[in-house]
Amino acid sequence: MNVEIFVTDKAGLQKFYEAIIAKNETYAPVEKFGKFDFKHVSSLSECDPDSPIEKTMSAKPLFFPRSAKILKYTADSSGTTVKETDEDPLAGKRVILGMKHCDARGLQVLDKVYNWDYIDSDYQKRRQNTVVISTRCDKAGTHCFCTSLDYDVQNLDAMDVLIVKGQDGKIFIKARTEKGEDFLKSNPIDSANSKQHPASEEEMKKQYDAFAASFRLKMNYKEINENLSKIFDTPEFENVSSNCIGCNTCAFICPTCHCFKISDEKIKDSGVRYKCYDSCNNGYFTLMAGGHNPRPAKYRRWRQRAMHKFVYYKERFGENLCVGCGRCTISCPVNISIFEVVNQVAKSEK
Amino acid sequence: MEAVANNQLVSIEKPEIVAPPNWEPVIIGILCNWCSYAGSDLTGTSRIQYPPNIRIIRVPCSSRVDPWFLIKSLQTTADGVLVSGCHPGDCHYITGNYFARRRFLVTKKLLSFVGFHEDRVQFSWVSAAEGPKFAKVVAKVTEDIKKLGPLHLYKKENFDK
Amino acid sequence: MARVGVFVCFCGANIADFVDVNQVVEEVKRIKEVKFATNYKYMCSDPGQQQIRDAIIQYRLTSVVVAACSPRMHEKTFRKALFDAGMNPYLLEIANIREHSSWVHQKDKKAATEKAIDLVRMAVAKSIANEQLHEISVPVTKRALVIGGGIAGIQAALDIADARIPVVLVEKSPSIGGKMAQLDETFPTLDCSQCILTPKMVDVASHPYIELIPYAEVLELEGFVGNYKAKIKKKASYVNFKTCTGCGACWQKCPVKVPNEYNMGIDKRKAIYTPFPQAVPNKPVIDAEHCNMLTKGKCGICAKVCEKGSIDYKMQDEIIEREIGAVVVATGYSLWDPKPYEEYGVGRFKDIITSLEFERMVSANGPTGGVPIRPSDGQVPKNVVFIKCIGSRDEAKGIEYCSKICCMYTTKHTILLHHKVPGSHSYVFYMDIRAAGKGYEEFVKKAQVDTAATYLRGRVSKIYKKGDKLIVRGEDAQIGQVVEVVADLVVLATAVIPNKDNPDLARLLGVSYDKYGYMSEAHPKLRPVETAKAGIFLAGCTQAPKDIPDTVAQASACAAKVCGLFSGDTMKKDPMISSVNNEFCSGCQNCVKVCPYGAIVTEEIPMSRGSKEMRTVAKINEGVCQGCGSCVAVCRSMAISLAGFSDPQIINEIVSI
Amino acid sequence: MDYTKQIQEIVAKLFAEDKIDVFAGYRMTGFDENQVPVLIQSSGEVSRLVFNDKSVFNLCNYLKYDHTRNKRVGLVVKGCDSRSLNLLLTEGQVKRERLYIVGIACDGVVDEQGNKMQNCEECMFPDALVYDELLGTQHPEGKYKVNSDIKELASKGLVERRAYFEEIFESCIRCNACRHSCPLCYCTKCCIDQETSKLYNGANNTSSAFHALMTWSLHLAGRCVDCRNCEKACPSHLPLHLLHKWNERVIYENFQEHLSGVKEGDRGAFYKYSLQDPDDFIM
Repeated sequence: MNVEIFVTDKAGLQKFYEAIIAKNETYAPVEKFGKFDFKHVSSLSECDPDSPIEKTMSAKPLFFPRSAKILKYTADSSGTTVKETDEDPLAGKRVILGMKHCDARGLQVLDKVYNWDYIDSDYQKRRQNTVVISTRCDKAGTHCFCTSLDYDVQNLDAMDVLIVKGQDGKIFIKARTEKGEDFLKSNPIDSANSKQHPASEEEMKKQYDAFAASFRLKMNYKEINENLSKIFDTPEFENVSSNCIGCNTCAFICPTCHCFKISDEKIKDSGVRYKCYDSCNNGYFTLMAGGHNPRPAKYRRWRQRAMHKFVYYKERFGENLCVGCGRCTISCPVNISIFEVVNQVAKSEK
Repeated sequence: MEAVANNQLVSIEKPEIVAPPNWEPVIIGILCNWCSYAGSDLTGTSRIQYPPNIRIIRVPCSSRVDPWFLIKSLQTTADGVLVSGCHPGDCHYITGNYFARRRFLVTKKLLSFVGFHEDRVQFSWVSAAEGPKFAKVVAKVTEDIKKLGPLHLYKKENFDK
Repeated sequence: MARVGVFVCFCGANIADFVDVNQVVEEVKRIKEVKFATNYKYMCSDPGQQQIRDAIIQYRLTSVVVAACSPRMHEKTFRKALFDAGMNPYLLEIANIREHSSWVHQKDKKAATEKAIDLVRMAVAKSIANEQLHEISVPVTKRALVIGGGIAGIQAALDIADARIPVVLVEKSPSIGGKMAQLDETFPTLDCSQCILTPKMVDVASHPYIELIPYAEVLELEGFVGNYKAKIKKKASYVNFKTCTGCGACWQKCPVKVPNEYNMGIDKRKAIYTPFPQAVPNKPVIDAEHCNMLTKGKCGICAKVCEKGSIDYKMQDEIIEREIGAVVVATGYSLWDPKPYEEYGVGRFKDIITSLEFERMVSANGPTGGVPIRPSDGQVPKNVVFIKCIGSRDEAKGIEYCSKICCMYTTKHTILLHHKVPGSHSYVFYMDIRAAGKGYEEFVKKAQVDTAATYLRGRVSKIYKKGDKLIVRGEDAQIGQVVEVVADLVVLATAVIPNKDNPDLARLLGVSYDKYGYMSEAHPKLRPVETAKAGIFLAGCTQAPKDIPDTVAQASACAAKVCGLFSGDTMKKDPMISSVNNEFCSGCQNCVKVCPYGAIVTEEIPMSRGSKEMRTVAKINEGVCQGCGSCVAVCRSMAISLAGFSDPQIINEIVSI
Repeated sequence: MDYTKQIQEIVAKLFAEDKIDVFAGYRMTGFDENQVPVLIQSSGEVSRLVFNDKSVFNLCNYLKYDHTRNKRVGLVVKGCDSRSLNLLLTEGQVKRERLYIVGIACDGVVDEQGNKMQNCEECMFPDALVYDELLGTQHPEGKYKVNSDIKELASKGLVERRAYFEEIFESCIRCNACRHSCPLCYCTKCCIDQETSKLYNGANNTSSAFHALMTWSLHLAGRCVDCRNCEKACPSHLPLHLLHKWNERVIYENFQEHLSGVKEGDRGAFYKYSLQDPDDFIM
């Protein structure tokens, strides 16, 4: 596909954003209590599409909300009636600004899960109606390792429009999908000074190289994939998880964790059924109705998490579940790093 | 804001919410069995009239009242809650109301701190002999909560109208 | 799936006139769980109850809601109806639509009906979470402890023992008998106190079911109804009661003289003594405070004269334990010290005495041989002034209440004076004459005629001395003038007050007491014998001032209560109490701190099934728990549940409005 | 404030004398100046231990998990940590004889940016109150000060406060990290876990967050020791200390200056009462 690359400057990007926000239902990182979360915005001043990765929650909740209504029901003497829920607030046409590449990769992962044995129609609808505008980070966060994983950070299908901030204040905007192209047509960049700038691809590559060079962490994922699958019973899992306090935060803020539970809230004679986040780090995650719990110990739950990210998912879908965003490490109250853990375990003897 | 000009009731916590016409608050009254419930029975036997907004729940002792109940009430059905027990020293269970009193104060203050008007939760000591007092307490609580307007904070799905 | 039946009562017109009962039925029929709803004129009547019983069977109901009057009124009635239909009685819920709706919203039928519907909805929702409960049976130790050996304790002990239930009778002093043993003749019949009391005392000593422990005190009471354990301190008597024959040689020879408490200090007793000749047990004890041998190590005469060698100066206090099932507290009363009446010269004038001192003097076995004398000169008084309400009904100096017995015994004293001192004359200053009781008013009337005593209604303002006479100045309110009476002797009818150690004993027993120090009954009218603590009963002046007939009646009532409690091998208890779910309990023990009855203890259980590691959890003693729910509200992990008022039940009520 | 050397020596000795099975301390993250709690099982790992003003996490949290249960544990406690330890001892969660406590007379710790933590500025008990061995020089006991955030918020109007807290409850993602990181939330089953609670059936939405956080803060009222583990754990950076400090103030001012965990045996404010407690708010 021969795609146009638009080049603009900071002011142009600003105007581009403003126009988008004015014209579309737009979601972008909004700062609250020092942390950016994707919220509906009505002006550019409310949000910061260039929010730093360390302080930004993933965009996952816009597609897989922390809590979503599945259905409503009433129960009276005439019987139980299931009703449609209110309109899904996330299903309409919308644009997301400032999504990180790792989140975009996360969406690709979720796409596979929710399009697998059961098609999650709500999720699909949200995906289809959303234009993802993803901005490449300037430099790596402390715990980032996305560049050394099994995906090409520069080319992600979930990004409809890619924004790269090159040198000399040049900003490159590129549609990556048809949806993105259509979007750019209806939301033109007005200060675009040239089209199909010959050196654009190269300059974008240059930015990427500089970006990739800023990484502190580099993961040899092949070795990890291979070793982890062999050492299920290593006692090292107990060591690495010893200071875990079992708080579930890692799963709640992870862009790819997709486990959920069903929660009913019945009050009086009507009720709502919700689909809510759950976490495999939760001791009750695997508790069965009969009382048996196959993962009663903390290290087993940690093992599940590590193995799912680097072994199980790969076995089924051929890629790693972890996108290397480092959010779990940042949010962990005791700073357990998934990077450290898997490396340490992978090195251990069986 | 137009509605306010017409002297319509607004929620004190959220002035943008206007009470529907003929709005009547729902008040949950949690009464201890030995004093206040008996007192409310006496109000009945004495045919003393009071506003009909209160719905009464019987508990053995005011110390049975978990702050949970107040939070749950405010999040679902109630616009206000009244908890009533025996006068200090008169507790059928000797010391129950002393423990309850501490919890009530902290709960009331915490709710008011996070944005509920103080009068949303109220407490009283009503003895089994104080039928008239019970009627007065209910009348006051009802009047107070009518002034505060409907409660629309953190309501559960079915209750946020 | 819950199947609830709703029964709405008209209560004649009481409910139906102000609440649209048909609308209530129609509305509640729409609730999913309600499988049957009806209304009826009088649900509590037999046909009404029959409807409930029939519907339970016909509609296979799992719980029943009756919308009627207060549960405090008819809960028991309807529970029984459920039971008769083969249903667990605790699956009943009552919606109080009479006291809480129809009677209090009589001007607004629409609002009253709406409220009634809500109340029924709440009851339906609660009933869905109701659980089947079963009365709890607690094993019973069939032995009673009676504290105090006055007439109340004696009567209670004898009545219980006659029902072949073992009794432990603990008396603080060396002999039983109490205050009644100090009296001469008793109103209103003037029969001799000793003549009616001493046979009973002897019966106590010889009764096969009574273990009499004199000269002892209760130190500790732990456990709960039916299962108490009492620690009793037997004070050292220094006399071996087993070998002592009560011959009296010891106290006849004892050289130490001490004021005699039995005779109000009017005469002396010895350091080794029996309190009075008819004492039971009739064995002497040594007063360790005054005995030369015990204080100075010199003397030993009693040991020398005792042929049986029963004197043991090395005897120590002994602590014994008894397992018991119920306690009767009959510790009696004290008399108020009239010292605050300074204007009467109390303490300064010897010839002002108290009624009990007068009683001892006129007593046939008293220190003066039954003739009253003036303490100052030993002369027999001719003009005696009796002043009533000394301390009683006096908020300023004494206590607020009426001591109840003073009117009657003062009347009796005028008669006794009239009999014992020919030519004497009584003057009685009084506020009111309270003579409510069988034969009391007649007694007072007859005494006034027979003795020709002068009754002066009014307070005495001052007593002063003139020569060897006392001048009593007071007001005669009936003529509205100040009067002065020349008296040889003044007798003060001092108030009845609780024993000083009553509050201590109450705390030790876990019983509440009022502001004066009297122990509190569970209900002033309907449960005047029980205390709020199950298995502890009150007899006599421990609870409030009483005369002998009332005391005996209450003592017998206590006995009936104890016998009722012990009528089976186990007792039945209301099942609405707390229980701990071990799985949830984290063992913080905060519930232990808030339980007013000490009903929560801890136990060690294995960490998991088969595990050797142990953890601590709370455990509720079913026998002690009274079901207040304090522990439930402080349990953060919701491990404790209160049957009948569980969290799901209450939350169901809250959300169903 | 740097006791790295002393602590390493103490721990080496403890392992050598076989007095403990595990030691809870801090180690460097390995890539920046911040620290991570670490559980050390043998003397070989002692050199990893550090302690300085970046040692923030309240290690008493580790006393409640399986891996230290029934083991002999050594740990480092600062003043605030020792108050939570006192409560754990009082509430029967740990046995004193199983602990070896290295107390610190704390000069205050700093956050990731190097600023002194707010709770350290207002600290009343900087020195460990329970210990086997105390490092550092003791400080005089501080005076009770009302938290500055509380003062500011309390002076605001009702609507303003409501709006501020609505944002907090809206931003809560219901991950329960606050509860898990709290040393005093040791219940085996929590009342705000849907899986275990008889009553709590909450979606991860705002009303549930309100319910859960309110219940949680009331369960900690009169117990919270202001170590701020919860706040540091919150992935949404919510100012959770507001709820606790407010309760602390209400309790301090109304219930005979109650402060939690100051001595062993002293329970939370809700498990005792006084006849002098305020009664004027009750009709």
